[in-house]
Amino acid sequence: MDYLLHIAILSSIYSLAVLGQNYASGYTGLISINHGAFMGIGAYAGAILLKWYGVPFPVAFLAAGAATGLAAWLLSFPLLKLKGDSFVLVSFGFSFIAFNLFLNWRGLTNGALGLKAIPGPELVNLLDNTKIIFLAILLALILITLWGLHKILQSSYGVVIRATRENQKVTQIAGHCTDSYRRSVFVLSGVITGIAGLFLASYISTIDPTLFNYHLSVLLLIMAILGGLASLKGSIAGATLLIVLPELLRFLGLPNSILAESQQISYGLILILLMYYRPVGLFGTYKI
Amino acid sequence: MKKFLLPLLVLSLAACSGGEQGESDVIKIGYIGPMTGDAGSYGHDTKKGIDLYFQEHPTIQGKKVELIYEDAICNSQSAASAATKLVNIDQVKVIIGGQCSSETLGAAPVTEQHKVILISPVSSSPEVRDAGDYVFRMYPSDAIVGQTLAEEALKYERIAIITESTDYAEAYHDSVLHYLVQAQEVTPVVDEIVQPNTADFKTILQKVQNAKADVLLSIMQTPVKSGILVKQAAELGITAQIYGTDTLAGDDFEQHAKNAAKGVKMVIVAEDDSRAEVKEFKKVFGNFQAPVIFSLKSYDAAHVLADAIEAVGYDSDAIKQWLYDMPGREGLGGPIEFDEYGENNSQAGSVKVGVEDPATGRIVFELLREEP
Amino acid sequence: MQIILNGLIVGSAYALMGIGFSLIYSTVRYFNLAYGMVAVIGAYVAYTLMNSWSLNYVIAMLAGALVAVLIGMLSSSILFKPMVRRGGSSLVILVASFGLLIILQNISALIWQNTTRALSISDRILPGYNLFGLIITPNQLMIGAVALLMMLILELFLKKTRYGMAIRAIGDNQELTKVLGLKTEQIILAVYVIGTFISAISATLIALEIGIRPTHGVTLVIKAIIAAIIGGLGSIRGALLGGLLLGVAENLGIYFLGGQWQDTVAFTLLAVFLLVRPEGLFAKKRLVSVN
Amino acid sequence: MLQLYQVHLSLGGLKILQQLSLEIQEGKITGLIGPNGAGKSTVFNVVTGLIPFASGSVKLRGQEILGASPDQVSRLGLMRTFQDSVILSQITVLENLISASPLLRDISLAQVFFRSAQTRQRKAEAGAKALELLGRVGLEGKANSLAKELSYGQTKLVEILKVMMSEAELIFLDEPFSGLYPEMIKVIQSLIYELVKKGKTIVLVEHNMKLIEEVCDRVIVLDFGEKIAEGTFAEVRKNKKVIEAYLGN
Repeated sequence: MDYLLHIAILSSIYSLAVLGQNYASGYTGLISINHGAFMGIGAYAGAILLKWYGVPFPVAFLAAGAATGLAAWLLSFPLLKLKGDSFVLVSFGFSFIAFNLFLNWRGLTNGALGLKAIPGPELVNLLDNTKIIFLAILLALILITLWGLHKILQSSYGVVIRATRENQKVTQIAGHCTDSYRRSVFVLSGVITGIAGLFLASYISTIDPTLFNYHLSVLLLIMAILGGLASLKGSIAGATLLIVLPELLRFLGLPNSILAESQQISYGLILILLMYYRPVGLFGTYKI
Repeated sequence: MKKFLLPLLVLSLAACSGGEQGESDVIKIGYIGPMTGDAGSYGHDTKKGIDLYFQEHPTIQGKKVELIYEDAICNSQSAASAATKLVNIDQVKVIIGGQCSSETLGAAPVTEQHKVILISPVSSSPEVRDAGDYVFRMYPSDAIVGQTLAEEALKYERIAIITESTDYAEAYHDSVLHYLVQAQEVTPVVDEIVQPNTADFKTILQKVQNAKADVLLSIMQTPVKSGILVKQAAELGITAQIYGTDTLAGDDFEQHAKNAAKGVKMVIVAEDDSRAEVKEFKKVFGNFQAPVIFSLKSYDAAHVLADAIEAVGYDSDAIKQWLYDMPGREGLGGPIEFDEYGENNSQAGSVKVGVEDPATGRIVFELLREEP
Repeated sequence: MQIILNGLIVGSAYALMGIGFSLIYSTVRYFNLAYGMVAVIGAYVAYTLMNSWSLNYVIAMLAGALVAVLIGMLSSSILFKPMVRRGGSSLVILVASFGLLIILQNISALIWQNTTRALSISDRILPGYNLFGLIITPNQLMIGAVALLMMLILELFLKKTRYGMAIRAIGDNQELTKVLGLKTEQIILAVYVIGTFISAISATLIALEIGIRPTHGVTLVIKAIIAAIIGGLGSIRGALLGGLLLGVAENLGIYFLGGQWQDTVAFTLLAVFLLVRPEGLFAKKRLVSVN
Repeated sequence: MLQLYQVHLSLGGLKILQQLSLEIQEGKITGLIGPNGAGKSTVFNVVTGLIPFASGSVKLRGQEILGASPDQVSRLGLMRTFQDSVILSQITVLENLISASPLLRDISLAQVFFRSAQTRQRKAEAGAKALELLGRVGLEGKANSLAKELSYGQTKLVEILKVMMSEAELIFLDEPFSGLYPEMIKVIQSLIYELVKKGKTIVLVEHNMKLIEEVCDRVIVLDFGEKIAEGTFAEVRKNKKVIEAYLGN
């Protein structure tokens, strides 16, 4: 039973992160491979406050969102000047820079040693089995995010950001300052992903920089594309599938030596087949 | 929403059917380690050490031993997943595991919560010390071994240190620096950090050259990094005496360093080659991908665990108490005695030096005979 | 000064990667991230040839490059060309090429394990030569010499031969060349051959210094992209200068800021260029394109 | 309404616009004609801010707009169509239209959540107007299908409807009739007349001389980025330089 809860919690954390990723990449065309870094920033901001300053969880929650939002806001200035391929590549570059910062800013992040024993939300200890409450909080958070994103995307704001996704120049000609829309989308998507990072940190209670290197950013993008760009339930489906799939592989008893490599090769294959046959993914409505 | 519940349901069916084995006929022991990825060679050797023990002693209290291996790719999140699976699905009470310190630290919260013994053969980071009272480890903490390296370095005037920014190397570096600066008020002339993935040391070695250091400590995560460092140092004609740590030896090191490895020293928790059973173990084991000590320690971990279960049965609290009270004993990998933190610090590091083996012309590391 | 020399040597290898990348990009107009991994496989093949058949380094390097060319052409005709024909946008192809990178990386991890394989010119480690105070190691000599040679050959090829001019023409305007009846299919294949050949050579050169690992595929393609973008996408001279600049900047960063900031320096250099001069050093300014 | 004074644009030695000065009177339809490559579309791109590196002065109702960003120019009441009719393909036709409506401008996240009734109401209003326009041209059936499913002619039509949605005062039409068969041209012509009836000013770039004669009050002729003639279609038709420019120099 605990194992199921464990997988459900991991799936919800990644679903939340992929919702953030999809809000930027699927709905606004900002195909960014750096949301893994945002998860890292949220995780470290929250973990440092929780562990060393013993702040209550809600304060760390706000701090994680604020720190990631600020990072997204700062990054948006160089990034939003770019379009298409160069945008993707520079965002990929940022995930390397962020990884280096986590690794080398020893004073703040304790470097490669990582942070240990990060406390979880206080509510969790009401029941002896802490996982149930943890999952409840996460599901509530996902529902709120879904409601919020749905409301935004159905509103005229949603129409404008999808218009900027299609063609920035035409939307500017129609009288919208596309850069300010793209910036606010990028910041909000960063905040959502950062908060998912905080929950990951407080759930597995020990983090180190290798958790947030470029592999995570690539995984989040694959989840968004597999689930379907510009689709909220697609984001959740994509995240859950790519969390449950590797755990299932544990039961198949593949010879361990080729387990991780074959898992990675299947990711690569998924990507190619998707891009070839069904770029919109499972539930997507937008083809990059 | 209902679409993604389906896979979860399927999973639970698979899970429940496997779980309900009674106390009866099998003793299950879990294993968590890096089967693949960069640290794959460590996982391979420690797994083989455990297999070797249970091939020789297949049963405990007359019951068959079942080993369940889980890959954690040297990553705390997968270690947590592996531990959760072992504890909840396979309902193991004992896990040998966490080779990389990040794995042990990732699995510890799960095993602590379910009161499952976690005994790690080779995690050496000082952070593991207070990871939990069900957590034990066979390998002395870097804080102890680091001291031996620092003492060796103090024989020289101008000390240079190059460290790779990984969990093992940085922890080791901190204990060496701590001992040098606090205990001996000696500050190194060069103290540089390098990135984990690239390995071009020439520019940093230039700093070592300019600082005219006469001893260079190479604290790296994998043998290959030290190998490249030694090669480039030789090319730049650096005369400083190079010291490595226990991760220096390994066939990767030899491939890169080749003849430049002559005279390179390293501080390692060494097995005593002279003992007959160690030689016998090496013969049976075959070729080593990682330092020999790693497989010896995992063999010892299996041995200690088997004795504990034999003595007090398959109950984690009883095993925990037995391990704490266990009198000191001599394992293949060296003396074993657990202090109140579950640490086995009864073994200091010893120094080995690279000497040219006349027969093969290859460089082999032997214990420095004359004690300093 | 020694630092700048180190930087120029490594930079020449980055430049080679960047030139190959820029050449391919200027004709096919999409980013192929698997480019770096194909090059590393070339280095692995060279390694295997040297160890199992004890070929000498240069021959093994060339053979390895030929194998890489084969893989490059295969990937282009099996994966990328059909996708272009189906109207896949450059982003779709970028993501698919990332999938190919992951596959090739893990296949080479299965074949050659996840350790770092050593590649060296001689069995013994020879101390470097001392040229008026600057130390240059045998590896550096080999890298610099071969890189220079490759650049000269390429320059001659592009300037003098018919194919060379066609490639430069297609670089400037794809539709124009279709109109002129030049067979673009053949030219794209030729560019893939040249680009991949150069990249495999450069990967085998870099391997002398840092060995071969499956994860180098990603780092090499990133260095190639940075060199190409700084120099101005599609311009060969730009990629050359971009590569050298990248090599020197990285080494200066290592010396003054510390080794751990190497990647950060590389990416900050890229970000600065994209802010100050997005079209790079040599590319031409283009009129606005609406879509 | 719109004055261009000494507007000059050169790119790498190639002179695209040479000291161009011209004036567009309010409430009239002005034709902008000239052989291919005369710089007609470039004038549109410079005025609407898509090309920022031109020199000289461009005044809209006396206010300098050279160098302003496309959305700032658009907010001053200027809207355009594109020569190769760029449509927002992966959103619905209705969304294409309402994205051009001033009612959807400057919506912030705060307004979406805290004044959601007001934003919903403005979106509904824009939606209603869009449906009404689509109804007039018989396209209301396509309202909720993706814009990429429209035919070439329908896309051209939707672009004109977008201009009407924007309630812009000054409208640039870049070859609205090219590649269409007669009935579709009639429909677009009626829409243009409707715009003029509402007092809009229109600048039309078109190659079909019969339409120019029929539709435009005044005509300006460009050749190699220079103004070579101006006046009514009849006057311009007789001008020697114009004939020379068209019939080949």
